Amino acid sequence: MKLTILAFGITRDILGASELNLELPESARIEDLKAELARRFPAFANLSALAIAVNSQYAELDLELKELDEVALIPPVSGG
Amino acid sequence: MKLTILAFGITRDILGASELNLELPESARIEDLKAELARRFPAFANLSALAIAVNSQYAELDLELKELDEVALIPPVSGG
Amino acid sequence: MIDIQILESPLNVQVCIDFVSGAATGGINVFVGSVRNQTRGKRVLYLEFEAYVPMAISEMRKIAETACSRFQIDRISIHHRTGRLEIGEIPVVIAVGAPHRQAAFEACQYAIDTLKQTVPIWKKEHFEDGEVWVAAHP
Amino acid sequence: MIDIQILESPLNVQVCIDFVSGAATGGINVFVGSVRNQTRGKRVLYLEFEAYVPMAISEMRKIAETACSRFQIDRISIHHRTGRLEIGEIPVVIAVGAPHRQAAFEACQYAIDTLKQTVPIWKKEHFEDGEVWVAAHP
Repeated sequence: MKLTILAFGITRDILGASELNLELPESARIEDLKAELARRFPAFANLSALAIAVNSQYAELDLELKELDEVALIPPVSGG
Repeated sequence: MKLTILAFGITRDILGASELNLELPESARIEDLKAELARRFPAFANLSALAIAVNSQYAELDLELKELDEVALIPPVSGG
Repeated sequence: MIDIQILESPLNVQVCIDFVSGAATGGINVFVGSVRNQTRGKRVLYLEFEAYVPMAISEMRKIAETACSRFQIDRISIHHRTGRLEIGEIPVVIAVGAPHRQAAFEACQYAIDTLKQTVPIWKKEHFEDGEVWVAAHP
Repeated sequence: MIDIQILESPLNVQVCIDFVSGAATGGINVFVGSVRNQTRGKRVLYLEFEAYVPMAISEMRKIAETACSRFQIDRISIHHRTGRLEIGEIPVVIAVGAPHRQAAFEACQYAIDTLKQTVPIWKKEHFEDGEVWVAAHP
């Protein structure tokens, strides 16, 4: 399936763009997405943490992705 | 010695005035002042507490009064 | 930096916040009192606050100085109003500025808790059927 | 009553206080963030805040709802700013109104502590010799 991934903060710098189009196998999970990102962008290994949000909610590693999901990379937050 | 006592809040209501002129023996202490007030104004016995301030500071019971002191009755405070 | 005021006119929260804001300030905590429409289930019409002004200022200053020495804070502003206050009006504002927020929270809480215990200011509640000096009787 | 906003223009503390003020409000606690001129001893020129807006609003709303259910509070307003902020400007305002002050203090502290942990907003510090996304690296 085709996914469009939104990137914020340092993940946007690492991707060099605020969106990334990614092809993943059907019923890929969050952990598969993270593995694919780590493979393509070794700089992700340097982050203190990386969460993934699906449809504006923090997602667990075993959540299955669907093609229409809004997926976002959430590096460590620092608001306030 | 002659003392002028300032009264606030409910003590002003009890005295019926915001100042009271009082004659006390030389070297009278705070406890003597409180005893004299209790004698003259039985309603003071109904208060939950009564502090005395001398020159804008809370005074201990054994503090000796002097004629030029500014003495004030401080019923339970309720600011804020 | 310490700012202590007792005022007969409405308090301005922004004035207190401005006083405690500086280039090294990372967090500001503010307490704003508000006159409630009821107390212990009874409808309040309005309040009257009376202060022994010179002593109240002296006690408020002590609170501010203790807050500055006990917590890692830079700036504190304490304003208290006197006279007649309607429902929703502001009897007290305490603003604390600090490099880090935790100290600002703790100092502000210390300041309002202590103010209510030590500062010679008295509140009279006016009800439909009478009035009472708060805390005067057991 | 909950008021959540993410704004690109300067925050107005009084707007937040007004929102949480009501006839039954006895105490209001307010946290105001402030951009410091230095961090870890290094001079800061300015900050930039970026938000994933729909999720940030959703997470801020969760904080507000949890605060209302966990503490005895009536009203909470959380405003966060985005974009470039100069030293002394305000990235965040949280105001909490409650019948009694202790709940307002506790809810406000809970809200800012949690906001800093969960809300998808990112801060970039700009120094004379570079820039850094705060907390991105260990």
